Amino acid sequence: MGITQILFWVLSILALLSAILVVISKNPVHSVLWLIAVFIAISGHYILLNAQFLAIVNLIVYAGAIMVLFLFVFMLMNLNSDTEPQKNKWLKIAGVVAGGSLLLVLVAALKQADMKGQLAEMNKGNIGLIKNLGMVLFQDYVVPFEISSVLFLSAMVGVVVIGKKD
Amino acid sequence: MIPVLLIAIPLAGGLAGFFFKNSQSARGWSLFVSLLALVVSLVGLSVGARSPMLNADVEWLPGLGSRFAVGLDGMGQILCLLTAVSFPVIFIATWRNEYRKGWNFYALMLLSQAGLIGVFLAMDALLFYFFWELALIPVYFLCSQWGGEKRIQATFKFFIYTFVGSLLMLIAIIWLYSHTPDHSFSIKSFYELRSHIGGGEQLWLFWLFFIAFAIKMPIWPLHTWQPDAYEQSPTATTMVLSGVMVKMGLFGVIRWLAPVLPVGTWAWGDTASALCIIGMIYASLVAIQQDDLKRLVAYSSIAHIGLMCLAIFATTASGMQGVMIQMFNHGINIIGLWIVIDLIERQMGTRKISELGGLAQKAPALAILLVIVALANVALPLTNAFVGEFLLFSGVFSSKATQYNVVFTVVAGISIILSAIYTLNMIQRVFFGNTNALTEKAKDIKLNEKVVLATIVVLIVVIGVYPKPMLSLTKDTVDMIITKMNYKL
Amino acid sequence: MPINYYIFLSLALFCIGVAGVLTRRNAIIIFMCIELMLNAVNLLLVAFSKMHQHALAVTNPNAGIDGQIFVFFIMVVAAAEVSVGLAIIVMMYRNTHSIDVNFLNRLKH
Amino acid sequence: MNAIIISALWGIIMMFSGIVTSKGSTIRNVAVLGLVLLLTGNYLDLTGYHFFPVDVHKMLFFDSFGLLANTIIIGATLIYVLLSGREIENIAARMPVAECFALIFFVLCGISLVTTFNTLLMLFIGIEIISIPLYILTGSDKRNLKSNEAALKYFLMGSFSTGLMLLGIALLYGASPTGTFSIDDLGVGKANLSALYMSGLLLLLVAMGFKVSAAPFHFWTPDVYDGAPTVFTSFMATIVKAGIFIGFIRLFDETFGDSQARWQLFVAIITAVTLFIGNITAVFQQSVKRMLAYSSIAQAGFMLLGLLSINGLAKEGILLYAAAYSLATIGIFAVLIKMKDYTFEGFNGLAKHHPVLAATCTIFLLSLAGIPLTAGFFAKYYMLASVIQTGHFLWLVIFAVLCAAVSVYYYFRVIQAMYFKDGDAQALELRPGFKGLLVVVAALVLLLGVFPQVVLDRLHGLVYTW
Amino acid sequence: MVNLVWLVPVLPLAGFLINGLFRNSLSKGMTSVVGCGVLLASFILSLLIFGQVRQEGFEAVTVTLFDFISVDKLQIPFAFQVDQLSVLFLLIITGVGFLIHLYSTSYMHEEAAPHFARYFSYLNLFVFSMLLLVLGANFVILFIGWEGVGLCSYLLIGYWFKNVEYGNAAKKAFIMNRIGDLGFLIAIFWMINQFGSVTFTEVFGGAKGASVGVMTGITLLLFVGATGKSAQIPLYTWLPDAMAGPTPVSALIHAATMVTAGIYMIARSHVLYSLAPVTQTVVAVIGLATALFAATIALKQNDIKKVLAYSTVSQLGYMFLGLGVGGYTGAVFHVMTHAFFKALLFLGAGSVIHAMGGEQDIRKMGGLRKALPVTSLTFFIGCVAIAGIPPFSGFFSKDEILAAAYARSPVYYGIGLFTAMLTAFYMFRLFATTFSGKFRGTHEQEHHLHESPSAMTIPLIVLAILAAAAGFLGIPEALVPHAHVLEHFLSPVLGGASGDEGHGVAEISRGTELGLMGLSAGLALIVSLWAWGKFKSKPEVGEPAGFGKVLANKWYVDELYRAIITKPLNILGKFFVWLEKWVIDGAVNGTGRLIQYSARQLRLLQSGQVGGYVLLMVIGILALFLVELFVKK
Repeated sequence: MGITQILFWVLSILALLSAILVVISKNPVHSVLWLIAVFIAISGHYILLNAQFLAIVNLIVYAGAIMVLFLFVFMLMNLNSDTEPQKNKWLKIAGVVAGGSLLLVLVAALKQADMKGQLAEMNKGNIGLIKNLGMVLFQDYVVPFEISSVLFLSAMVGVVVIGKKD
Repeated sequence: MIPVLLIAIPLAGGLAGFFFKNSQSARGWSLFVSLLALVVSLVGLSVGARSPMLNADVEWLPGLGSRFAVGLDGMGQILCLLTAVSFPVIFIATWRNEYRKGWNFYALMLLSQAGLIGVFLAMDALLFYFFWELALIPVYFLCSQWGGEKRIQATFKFFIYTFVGSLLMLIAIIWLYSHTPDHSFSIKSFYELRSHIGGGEQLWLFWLFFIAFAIKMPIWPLHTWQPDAYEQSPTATTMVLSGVMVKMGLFGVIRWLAPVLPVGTWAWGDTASALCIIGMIYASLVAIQQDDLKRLVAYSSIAHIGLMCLAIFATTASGMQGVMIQMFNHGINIIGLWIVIDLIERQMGTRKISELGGLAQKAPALAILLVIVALANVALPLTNAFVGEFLLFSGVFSSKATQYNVVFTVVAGISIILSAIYTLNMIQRVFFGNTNALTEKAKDIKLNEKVVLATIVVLIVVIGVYPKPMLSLTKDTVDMIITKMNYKL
Repeated sequence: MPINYYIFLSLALFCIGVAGVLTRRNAIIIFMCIELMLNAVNLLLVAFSKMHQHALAVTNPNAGIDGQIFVFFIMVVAAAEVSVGLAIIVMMYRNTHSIDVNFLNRLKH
Repeated sequence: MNAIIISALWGIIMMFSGIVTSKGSTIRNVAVLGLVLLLTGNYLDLTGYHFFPVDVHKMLFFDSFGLLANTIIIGATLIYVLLSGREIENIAARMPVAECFALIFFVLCGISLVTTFNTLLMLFIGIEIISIPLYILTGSDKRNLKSNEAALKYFLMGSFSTGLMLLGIALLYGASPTGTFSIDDLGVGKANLSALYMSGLLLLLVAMGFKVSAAPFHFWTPDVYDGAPTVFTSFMATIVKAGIFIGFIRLFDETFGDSQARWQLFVAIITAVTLFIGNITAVFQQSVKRMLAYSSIAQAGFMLLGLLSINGLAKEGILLYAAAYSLATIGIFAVLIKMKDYTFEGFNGLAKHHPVLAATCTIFLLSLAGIPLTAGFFAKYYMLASVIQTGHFLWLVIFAVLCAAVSVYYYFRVIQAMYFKDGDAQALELRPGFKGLLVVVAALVLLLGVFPQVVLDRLHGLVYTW
Repeated sequence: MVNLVWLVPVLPLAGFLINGLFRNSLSKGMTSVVGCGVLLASFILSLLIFGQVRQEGFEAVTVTLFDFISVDKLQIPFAFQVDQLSVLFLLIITGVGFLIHLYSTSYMHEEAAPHFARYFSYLNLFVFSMLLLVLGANFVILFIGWEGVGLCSYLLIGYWFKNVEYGNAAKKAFIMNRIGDLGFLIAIFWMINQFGSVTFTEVFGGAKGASVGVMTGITLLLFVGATGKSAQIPLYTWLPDAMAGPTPVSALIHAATMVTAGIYMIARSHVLYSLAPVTQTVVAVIGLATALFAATIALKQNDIKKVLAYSTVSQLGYMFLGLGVGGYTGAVFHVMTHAFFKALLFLGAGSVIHAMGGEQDIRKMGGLRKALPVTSLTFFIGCVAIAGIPPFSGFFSKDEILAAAYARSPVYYGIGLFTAMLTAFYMFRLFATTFSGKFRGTHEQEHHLHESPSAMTIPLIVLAILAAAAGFLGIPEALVPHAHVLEHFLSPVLGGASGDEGHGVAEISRGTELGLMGLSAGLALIVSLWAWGKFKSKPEVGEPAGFGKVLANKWYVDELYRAIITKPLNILGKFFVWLEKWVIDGAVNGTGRLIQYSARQLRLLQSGQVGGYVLLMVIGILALFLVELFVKK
């Protein structure tokens, strides 16, 4: 039970707990905060997996930018505490059951694959470093990289179309 | 050459018909076109069976192994003749009917003619299916546009019913196609299939085909669309439906089912025959109960068609000959009946037998002509139908394909008696007895109607007295089919 | 670390996200749950990438890097989606001062 | 590659054209010009002239199948813009036309990615590039609550399905022996990982099924198609759906081709459900627009038959189907947009007032119903034939056929309304050019129905050389 | 000459066409000239042919006109066969036919010209078909004539088509014939199946080879046909109703010619029958039963034509008895004599009705002897003839049959004799009630009474002479050896007196035969006188009671048929109509409705709730994975 294992477990539990809290907490703002917690936990996992670049990006982009955006919108609509009226109980239960059984089924399906000896190696290997990633990204993956600009363009245009005051 | 013309003339004529802008000229045009087609088909009869002019085969869908292959064999000849004769007769007989936007009506009629002739000429399965639908679509529009008050539902039922059938047939066709060694839709490769597909497949393939054809004919219990459709359609269309279109079903069985799937045909022969028999008795008894002339004729038609179908499954030369000639006879006879009914309806404004009576006093000529046609309908000797039904029955009786041949003959024979009952009832209650307020003001028939009815009567008698030419026309086809139907080969 | 742990961890996160989508009515929260699902997938990808590296490093030093690149692209897409999604939600809110998906029932049957 | 780059660039051009001018017609002409360019460019690509010699590192693979699909799709888009492009201006006051066209071009870019992708990454990006503009277009009628609602629903469910898709991709990645996303390597999953492989496959099936609105993942379709501005409904229902379908086929052929036996059953189930739900539910619709939404589900069901039996026939067929279906549906929507009232009653007696509209519309409907002499027949024919050729799933074929018979019911309801019912169907002003074009499209449908060879020859050659 | 035989039927056909097509333009005179002329012509022609045929050693000639039906092996030529039998019938048909045509010209004179022409065209058509029937060289041609005469009888019974009753009678006749014809047809198919041919010579040639079972079947089926056409039990009920037609029609069709077609057909195919003893018995029994049954009914009829009709039925029964016991010559002989005297009686009745202005009920007649001398005299001759009082024709023919019957079994003879006495009784009841006593009709009828014009009386006289004298053509061996001209004449066809196949007459000794003759003659005479005496003074005018009522109502047979055949068929038909509407068509429409319903239900899935949609999606995914987990592999 090395330090990494302990960290793994801690982070996993943290992630799961805060994920659950995201779903159940009444106040939207709280869920945002819990989601950030989840992201941080996941970033922790990245670091354990020695994917520092992604860990940082995850913190900056997600926890930083995106979640702030969410918060921002919440503030804008100032629906802070439980303005959300309760969905009817049965649908809630049905949702939970469905989610749970999905997990069950997926796990059942994947248990069959015996992954013995398939290890995700921790804190070594350097593919996660910016240098390597950059090399690959701008050599092999240059086309998708460029293409994704189209994605951004369309998103941009979209926001213009939608947001333009008329 | 000739087959192409036979299809092209009505097709082109029909398309042209849409561009007329008044009914009269469209009517004249369509009559002209149909007469032209008649001439061509007569030429086809005259050139002799071996003539190369009777076949045409051009590239159509090489990728699919389907060619535009059409040909006139004996059966094709006789049915094309029927079609080609029927349409002018119909046009003349309904000359006085007025239709809203008549040009569309006549154009669609010609299109359906093209489709029908195509069905009878197609020597390629996919082409056959094409024309099969092409004949249906115009009729759908004809009926739902110009029909009676419940036309839309009735026609729609008819359409969906037949469409389901033809789709099932399409599956069977594709299936067979995918099993042909040379991946071709040509009838030859289909006829060679017998050696490539086992009896097991034939058993279910048979039904895919037979349901389609049975719906078209129609065979009990798939017949319920027919009376409604006949009742609701404009009479001209009803004539096409009952005179020519029902033959598509019989034709299909003879050309595309029995020779292609001999084992299936043989295995299910008794079942199919039983259905036919039930249908005959059933339809006759129901016909006796009918009060509406159109429905009465509709049911009587079901009975007659049932007999023909029965004879097909008897697999005897005489029976098959009977079917051939009877297809023609039934066509013209029933058209004659419709003409009379149409006259009555236009004059009296009703088809209810109970509301009519004593017409013979007012319209003797009509009465006489009708009586002759009706007698042909009950297959009295020296009328064409006698020759047909005689052959049909003797074919059924001497059938080796079933051990119930005697039973079938006797039970089917009962329907002859029943047909006499309802036919005579109809004659008597419509034409004999005393006139009533309605029929007092009836007038005798006009020239054009006299002409067409006389033509039909002449045909009836001539074929009835001297059927030989007709019989020899289809001899080769019959022999070919019979040999192919021998499943042991 | 056995890969199974990671698989099950991310599946768990993913399904929690799904459950959230199913149970909540607030459009934004639903959207957040979807983001949660995406992150679960990201985690899984990274884990797999490390697994592949572990298995194939001998033949190819860069083995498994594609996974991390993919994660990168997912983040890109997510960002774009968020911008558009929030825009739509805001538009919705402008028209019907509510972002409750249960009120989205003008279109049905 | 030509198509991708040109469409991307032209999208940008469209954006700026909005700044230069605000005249709708000018913008539309620019768009048309762009589409023509795109079409030629793509066609040249097909015949071997590549403008941009880019090394795509096996991220994309430009085979004739994909390029041909592009050609069909771009051609359809051209017809679509010519027929209904003008309507974009009429959606709402001060509609940002240029931006809409830009988005349409971006969607085309995405489609050309999806039709030629060679790694799951490209598929994913392509799908996203298609989806995001569609979310916007759906909601582009900002003041219209239905439009808003449709947009939000579409967005939420779309991103949910994105999540599923990503999970699937991740699992496949885990299963990939070489640790890449290239579909060339994914084919041969190591036996012991087959659980990962299958789960990933299923999730991808679900995600793609969602995009092509296959039941039971179709629920977004009716609402979104109904709520979106009709112009864009037409676009989504035809061009986009066809494009994604090509990707779908490509994915399952290239990636999962050799494990076909494993997944055929699932596809069969989904197909059956789709056919059933699509056709049956369409029967009881009051609005033609919504009926068409369901019919598009039903049609997707038929296309799934091609996915079920991936073989030469299926590939030829799916292209033909895409063409036939897109043409017919674009035509009907073009007519629909002109109608004042979208309900069936709204069509009563159309034949009297606008015979041309009614006639062409009838042809399109017949084609959708798969009546011979129309393109739709051969489309359906190929689908059925491809399945029959596999020799299994005959029950599915018969079921499909029965569903087709049901489809006749709702398609002919429109015909009946137009021809046999009395009423005064109101239509907006019709330019002669519009009518002319409509007739041309109808003629095209008939041509494909009588001599499908004109395209089939090419298909045949190309698909089998592929 | 013989080769011109085709002219014999063609001439009436021509007459039919002329009268039919130009009925609106022809005057009555022209019509009658044409109508009778063609008949006269073909009668003369038949005489000439007869002259040729009667020479010794004449061999049957087959005249083939053209090929009617020829399908692979089966060849059915349109051919005529001329031999003694057919020529005899030719003479009867054309001869009697001509007389009746002549009679009709004045009987039908009240009719308007077109209808007059219609009448004659029908009549000609009938003669044409009848000639086809007797001339046909194979069963199919015979059948054509067979149905043709049926048609004509239908048309002529329903000649006054305004009257619904008549229409029904016509329909009944046609349909009952149809039932018989079905049997005939099946017999033909069987022959085709058995012998591959329907030509008489070939069939009879092959008959020896066939098994008794087959022969019995075929002959029985043929007999079914005969019962229809010749009004035997159980299909006899149409004939009395057929009296609805004009009286000359009854005379020609329903007495002289058509109804004897059955006898002709069986005599023609006696080769087959002789091979099927079972059938022979059946024929004999049916014939006898019919004879007795009809006679009993005739006892209580009051309609002059009905009496004659039932007597016809009964006489036909006689003929069948003759056929059944192998007395073919006797049967044919009786056909001939019956043709004469029954035609005579009907025409006489017609003349009476004519005089009474359409009245047919004998209770309203009486004492017509003074007013109608010729008619009454000829009618009397007819009665005597049919009653079988020597030396009138009926005696000889009937006696030959009785003798043959006795030879087969005394029981036959006994019943036959009893029937003969009944016949004598009701005939003289009829004669007495009609012609003697005092008049019981209304006054204007009494005024109206007058002897018919010569066009009607001449045929009566001619027929009377024939009825009186025709008997001498068949003087039994017992009286004068070798005087049986007819038998001698027919022997090439039917086999000689000491005939080959199961012919019974020769077996009984001359003494018994003479005894039987005396007995029957005596009884007939006594009964006749008794009946005359009984009814000339006090005819029964009241409604019959008790058993008489049953007889007057024809044993309620019509009612019985209605109850066991017509009603059930109707009920079945109604049931089928119901079935059609609610079950078969109901299933079709039901499918449609089911789809509609499921559509309405499925729409509800589209709840509009995103949550619901996603939930359903997830459930879908679950389902797929469950399939993956549990179903596959």
